[in-house]
Amino acid sequence: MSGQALLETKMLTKHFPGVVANEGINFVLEEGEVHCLFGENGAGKSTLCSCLFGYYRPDGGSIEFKGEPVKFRSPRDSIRYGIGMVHQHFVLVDEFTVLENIIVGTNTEKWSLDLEASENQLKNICDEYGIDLKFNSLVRDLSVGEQQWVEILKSLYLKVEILILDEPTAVLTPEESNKLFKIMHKMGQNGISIIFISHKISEVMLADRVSVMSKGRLIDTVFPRETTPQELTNLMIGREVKLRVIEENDNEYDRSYPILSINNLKYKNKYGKFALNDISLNLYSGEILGLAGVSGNGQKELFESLSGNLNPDSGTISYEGKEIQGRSSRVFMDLGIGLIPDDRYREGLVSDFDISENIILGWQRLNDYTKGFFLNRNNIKRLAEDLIKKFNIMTPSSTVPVSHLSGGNAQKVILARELNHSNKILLANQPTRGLDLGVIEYVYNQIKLKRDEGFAVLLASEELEDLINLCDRIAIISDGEIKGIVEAKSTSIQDIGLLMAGQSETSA
Amino acid sequence: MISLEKRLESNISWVLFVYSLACIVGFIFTAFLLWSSGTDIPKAFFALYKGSLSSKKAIFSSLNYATPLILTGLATVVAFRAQIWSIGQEGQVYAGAMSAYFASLMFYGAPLWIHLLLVIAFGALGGALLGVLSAVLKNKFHVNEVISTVMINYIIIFFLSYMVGGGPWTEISDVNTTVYQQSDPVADYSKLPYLFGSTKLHLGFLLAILSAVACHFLIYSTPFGYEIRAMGHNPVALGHRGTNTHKTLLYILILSGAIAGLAGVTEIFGTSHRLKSEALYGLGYTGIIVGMIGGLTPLGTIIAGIIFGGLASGALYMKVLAKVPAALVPTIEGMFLLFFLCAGVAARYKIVVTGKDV
Amino acid sequence: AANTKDVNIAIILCCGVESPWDATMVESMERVKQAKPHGLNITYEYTEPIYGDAVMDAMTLFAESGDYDIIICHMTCSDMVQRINKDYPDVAFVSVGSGNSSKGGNEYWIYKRVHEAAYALGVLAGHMTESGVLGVVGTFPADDVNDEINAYFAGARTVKPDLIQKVSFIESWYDPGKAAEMTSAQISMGADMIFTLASNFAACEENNLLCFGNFADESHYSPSTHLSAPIAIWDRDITRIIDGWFDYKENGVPQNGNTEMMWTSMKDGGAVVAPFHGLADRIPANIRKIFDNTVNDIMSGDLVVELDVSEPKSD
Amino acid sequence: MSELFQEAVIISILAGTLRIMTPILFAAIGELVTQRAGIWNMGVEGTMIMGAFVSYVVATQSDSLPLAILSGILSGMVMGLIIGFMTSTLRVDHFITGLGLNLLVGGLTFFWFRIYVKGGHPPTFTGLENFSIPILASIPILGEVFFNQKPLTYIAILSVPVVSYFLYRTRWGLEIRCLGENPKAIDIKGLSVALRQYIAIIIGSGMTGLGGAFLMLGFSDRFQPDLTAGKGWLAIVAIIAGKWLPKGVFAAVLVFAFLESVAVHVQIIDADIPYQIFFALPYLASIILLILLRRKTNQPARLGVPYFR
Ligand SMILES: Nc1ncnc2c1ncn2[C@@H]1O[C@H](COP(=O)(O)OP(=O)(O)OP(=O)(O)O)[C@@H](O)[C@H]1O
Ligand SMILES: Nc1ncnc2c1ncn2[C@@H]1O[C@H](COP(=O)(O)OP(=O)(O)OP(=O)(O)O)[C@@H](O)[C@H]1O
Ligand SMILES: [Mg+2]
Ligand SMILES: [Mg+2]
Repeated sequence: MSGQALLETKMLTKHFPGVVANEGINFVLEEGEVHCLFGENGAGKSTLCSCLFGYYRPDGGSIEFKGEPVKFRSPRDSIRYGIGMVHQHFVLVDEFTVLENIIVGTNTEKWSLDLEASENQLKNICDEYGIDLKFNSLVRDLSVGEQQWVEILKSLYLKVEILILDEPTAVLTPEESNKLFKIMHKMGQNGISIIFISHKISEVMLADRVSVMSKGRLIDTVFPRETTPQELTNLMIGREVKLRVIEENDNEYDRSYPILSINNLKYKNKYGKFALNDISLNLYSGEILGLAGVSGNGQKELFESLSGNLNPDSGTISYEGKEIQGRSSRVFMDLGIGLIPDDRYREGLVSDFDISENIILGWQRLNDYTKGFFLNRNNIKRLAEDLIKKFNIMTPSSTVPVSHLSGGNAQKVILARELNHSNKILLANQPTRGLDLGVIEYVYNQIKLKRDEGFAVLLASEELEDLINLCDRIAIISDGEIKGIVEAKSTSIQDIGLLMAGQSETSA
Repeated sequence: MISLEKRLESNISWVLFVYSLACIVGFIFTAFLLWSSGTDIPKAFFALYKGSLSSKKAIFSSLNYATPLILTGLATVVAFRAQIWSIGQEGQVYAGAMSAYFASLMFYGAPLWIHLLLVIAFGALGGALLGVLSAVLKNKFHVNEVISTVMINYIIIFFLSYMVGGGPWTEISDVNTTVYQQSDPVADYSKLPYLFGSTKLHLGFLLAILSAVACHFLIYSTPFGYEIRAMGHNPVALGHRGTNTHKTLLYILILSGAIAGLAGVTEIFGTSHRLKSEALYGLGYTGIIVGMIGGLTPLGTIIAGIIFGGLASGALYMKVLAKVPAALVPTIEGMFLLFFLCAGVAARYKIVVTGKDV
Repeated sequence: AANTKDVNIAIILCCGVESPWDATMVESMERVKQAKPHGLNITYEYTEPIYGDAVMDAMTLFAESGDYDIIICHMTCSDMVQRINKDYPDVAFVSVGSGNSSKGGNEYWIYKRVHEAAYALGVLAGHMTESGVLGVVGTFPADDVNDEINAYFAGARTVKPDLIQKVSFIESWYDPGKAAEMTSAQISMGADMIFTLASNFAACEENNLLCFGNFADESHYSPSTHLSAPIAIWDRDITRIIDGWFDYKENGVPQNGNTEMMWTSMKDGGAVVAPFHGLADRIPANIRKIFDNTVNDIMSGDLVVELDVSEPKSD
Repeated sequence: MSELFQEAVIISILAGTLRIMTPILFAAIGELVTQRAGIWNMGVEGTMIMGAFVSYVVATQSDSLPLAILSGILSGMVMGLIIGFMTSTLRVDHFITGLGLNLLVGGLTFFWFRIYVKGGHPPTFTGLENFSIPILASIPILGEVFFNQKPLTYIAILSVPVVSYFLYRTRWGLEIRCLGENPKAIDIKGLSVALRQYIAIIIGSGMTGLGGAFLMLGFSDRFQPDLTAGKGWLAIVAIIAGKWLPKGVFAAVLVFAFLESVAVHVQIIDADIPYQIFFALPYLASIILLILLRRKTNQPARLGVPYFR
């Protein structure tokens, strides 16, 4: 780390319709450093990176490369300056092979494709960093972790000097994350400077320097060793937040009779892989059952079977003793089972509908909401408005399209709907993914509240620490199998990590 | 490179501006076409006016032409609102006409109003059946609805050709009349009664307006309408939260088909009074354009339909009085659609020219 | 001296002046104009193709303008005529062709049959075919299409009783693509002469066979293959209408249009056979002689070609 | 029925199959390239008609078939430009753009045709000649069927391997396929999505225009409004039935063409079946084909989805 400014922004500003994403940002990346961007959702981290990468064009301010003012009209320019970026959401082609994904759009001279040459070049890179990938397997067959490697290789293949990683660890197992940081270290040695974004405080502390962003502004750049996690977080949120979301809990509940019992559930996905491999679980009223594991290991299929959106090949799901597997989602909902899907915009919301319409999604034919043939606008509006109050959703009115809501507020809309219409069971798949601590805290408290009201809650998350704090029991899922069920009171991240890791070679 | 930026707030006057601009450009192009065909442009436009709204009679005639277009337009609205790209309206019009004709023979002798109701009901039924067909093809066999509906269109047209060209409904031929691709005339009392003492405008027009109003309320203020719109925006979420989207799709296509079928009824029993494909040809395809220009809203469709009806009525005058070559109308319609689509973009987005990529 | 000096005629065309049907009508009209029946100055105009219900609007438009004395419309328009003709008693309304009927009065009905000419050509074909297989590419199986196809085969059968007939309909008044495919299909099944009602000679040329056109002399499309064709002549039919109208105008005799189908026989000049042009020498003299005799017999009335309008089928 | 199995008839059916196949194949393979770039172009029918009409006018004016063919291709490309502008630049819904264009072109060509022939007989031209490949053509049956066709037929068949090489073995092909699956992957490389979509649709529409030109020059001697009679739609069906793979599309087109050719011949054999049934046959068959081929397709993930940054 030479202290030499490599890439620098001066008063950089970027607006989106109705949003100020970046405001007067002065950001400095020094040669050879690993620089972390830290900040709540929508603080503008990704936007800043996209500007540095030339994907977005700043509305104001300037960017300097090695002291020279530069204009990035498109990623082409930044790539020419040796800047590469791994985006928050993968930009891969499922139907392409790893190799095709990496080389597409890289050669702009020749007409023909020289696959061999590219492949050899890649082999060298992989050997150097100890990444191993089958170049001819289709990306859709790769695990999420492996896909992340492909993303990184895309940049390395272009011989980058600066690598921007937007929330690279969000989808990685603990040990994959460790591996990634090792690799980042190695890159540093090879003279590659790195910007990475993370919401995980532990990772933030690993950076050489941290820039804290909030609501579109860069508040401060600090050295981790000169500060503490707590300070950093307060700095970001602008108020006290408990990092430990919930203090030790001592929840007692009756385990004699499961409200939902899952037996030997099996499901083969369309690529012939067992997404659910003989899963058995019992869920009791008044408990929070955690489901620990890296996403993509069967959680989605499990939650879909439990909400009537997927018909398992074999096995049973019994609700209070009667089998309901393979019934329609209608049936499950009418039994009082609520669902918070992991992909909130695709499965949980109709973005173009306003809040009140989303509040009745799935219940539009309920008597309370209809008057004869027609929808009962007044009732719906009234309900929407007091749910907006109850869940303090930040919005001017109940008629704002959900697409205009922030991630966190959108998530609150789902929470409000599901908790309002279900009364027995809540299924929550990655409910806090991509949300900042403020919102996370809120969501967890709501879930805990319902648990205390006697709900049975199934909560899947990648945040082991949160699970331990929140849950009564934790089931570890990996590769479509339940690797073990532990009492939250008497376990540790390490134990769970081991149970996952025990399978991680196959699961990652 | 040109990119688009969404406008958060829609500015009414701007929207009006771009759409009227689209109209003006449309008329300029029309004038150019007329000029290219060597017709006297003022004369042509006057003929258009004369034939479309110069007189009570002209207006009735325009509304008469508008009637089936409003109906097929509505059929389009219902389906497209749910992002179901059914272009089977054409075939459904034929099917509606045929089953209505069947009913008019079957229930011959029933009391007038019952007879008419049955004829109309069967018309809707016929269209609906084709709707069911494409719905089943999509739900059960994943056959893309665009393709299935287009193919069914061709098939049904050949079917009618058989029924009235050699088949059982072929007109009886003797010294007083001869076979030619049409049925016997429909019984007088099967004809849709005329309105307002006109000899053109018939009950079908009321039917169309009523259907439009009904569709309006259906789409915006009923649970089914909610499902239609949700289907259009995000079928996955709709399905995940307790709505059987297969059923929804089926009902939508049934409704759409039924409305299109009505267009067949109004044409045969309101206007041509014989079953013949000549009278039905193109109504479905034009309806798609009408629905689109109507902004996929029922009330907008009424307006678009009436405009197109005026065009059709005026076009005849243009042909006769100004010697404008045939087929000008579809050309104009197609042009206006494209310009309106562009206007729609201009209304919803800011167009920003950014640096160039390669 | 008559005080009715002018007659204005409007012709509403179905398919455009380039189509044989409309073209022959317009040609006849021009001839009648030159002939000046009753010393009338005939002025006429024809429209762009108009079909469906628009035809009624067109008729009304002409009628209410008051400038037209005779309004002729093609295809199925008698329904519409019967809705408006009462309102314009001074005008003569004429429907032409199939799918029509007539209630008389100021409504007339012209029908056209060229089956006699077709019969004569059938005889010619019967003599000239070597394979004994004759093909006909038809449009729609309509009454006035069936009649000529059946007559054509009947003529041929007088020569070759065991003749094999091939018929296909292209389900359109005019679709060159389909017509071409149909023609080559028939040729593949042995047909060595094609009578095409769809005026497409591409396939004939490809296999250099002799073909017959229909309704108008289309030899200019394909001088090398178009041997002849039955041709429609409308002069008589048009004059008949003019007479009726003139009698009403001049002598106040109420118009009395035909309620029954009326068609002008070949004998009375309703149809002729197209000249062979450059291909005349392809026909052996003896066959030519037989053919001419057939035509003469028809013209003299010695030979009566009987009418068969049932839908022809292939065997 | 036995009649159908005479040598001459079989030859005629097969030869007819290749003839009928040619224009649909051009359109289908062209449209395949377009769709691989993510554009659900419904304007195939219209593009074909335009190609046919323009080549007709040029053929009758210049008496030069090569010129006519070329102009057919060009007119197709112009249509491609328009569709590209609407779908790629303005991001208008792909279906509607196509449908609107079909309507417009259907009317426009008819309109121009009326102007062009006003009064007189429609001018004619002498169509494409068959070209019999020397030795091969003399092989019994096969020679007649395969080696005595119009040159464009050979080119159409050739276009299958050529296009599939282009799509799978060249950098442009790779990038175009990428657009259909995930255009952002191109965008973040700083490469223009629009440019590549334009290229794809111009190639595609060019081939479709060529198909239209063949329909005109290969089958008849005069233009006729709406002479494509649904062939453009069949091309689209063929792509779906062929699962977006060049070989599959080729196979599907062959099946339709064969059915149509059979339909044409069956009508002429001694059978008391309403002839309309035979006309409906290919359309019926295409639906049945799609039913049989249900499930797994390689439909590009972002087909028909306008790309916004
Ligand atoms: N394409 C866009 N159009 C409109 N608004 C956008 C767009 N992209 C981002 N925004 C808004 O700009 C703000 C900054 O977004 P950005 O993605 O940079 O936040 P972030 O810090 O990356 O949040 P997260 O931690 O959730 O990724 C947010 O309000 C977001 O809603
Ligand atoms: N894509 C978008 N289009 C238009 N406006 C947007 C968009 N995304 C966000 N906004 C606006 O920007 C505001 C800030 O969004 P942002 O995602 O930054 O909220 P946030 O600070 O991340 O809150 P949360 O932590 O709950 O996500 C939103 O309230 C919304 O009104
Ligand atoms: Mg956010
Ligand atoms: Mg981000």
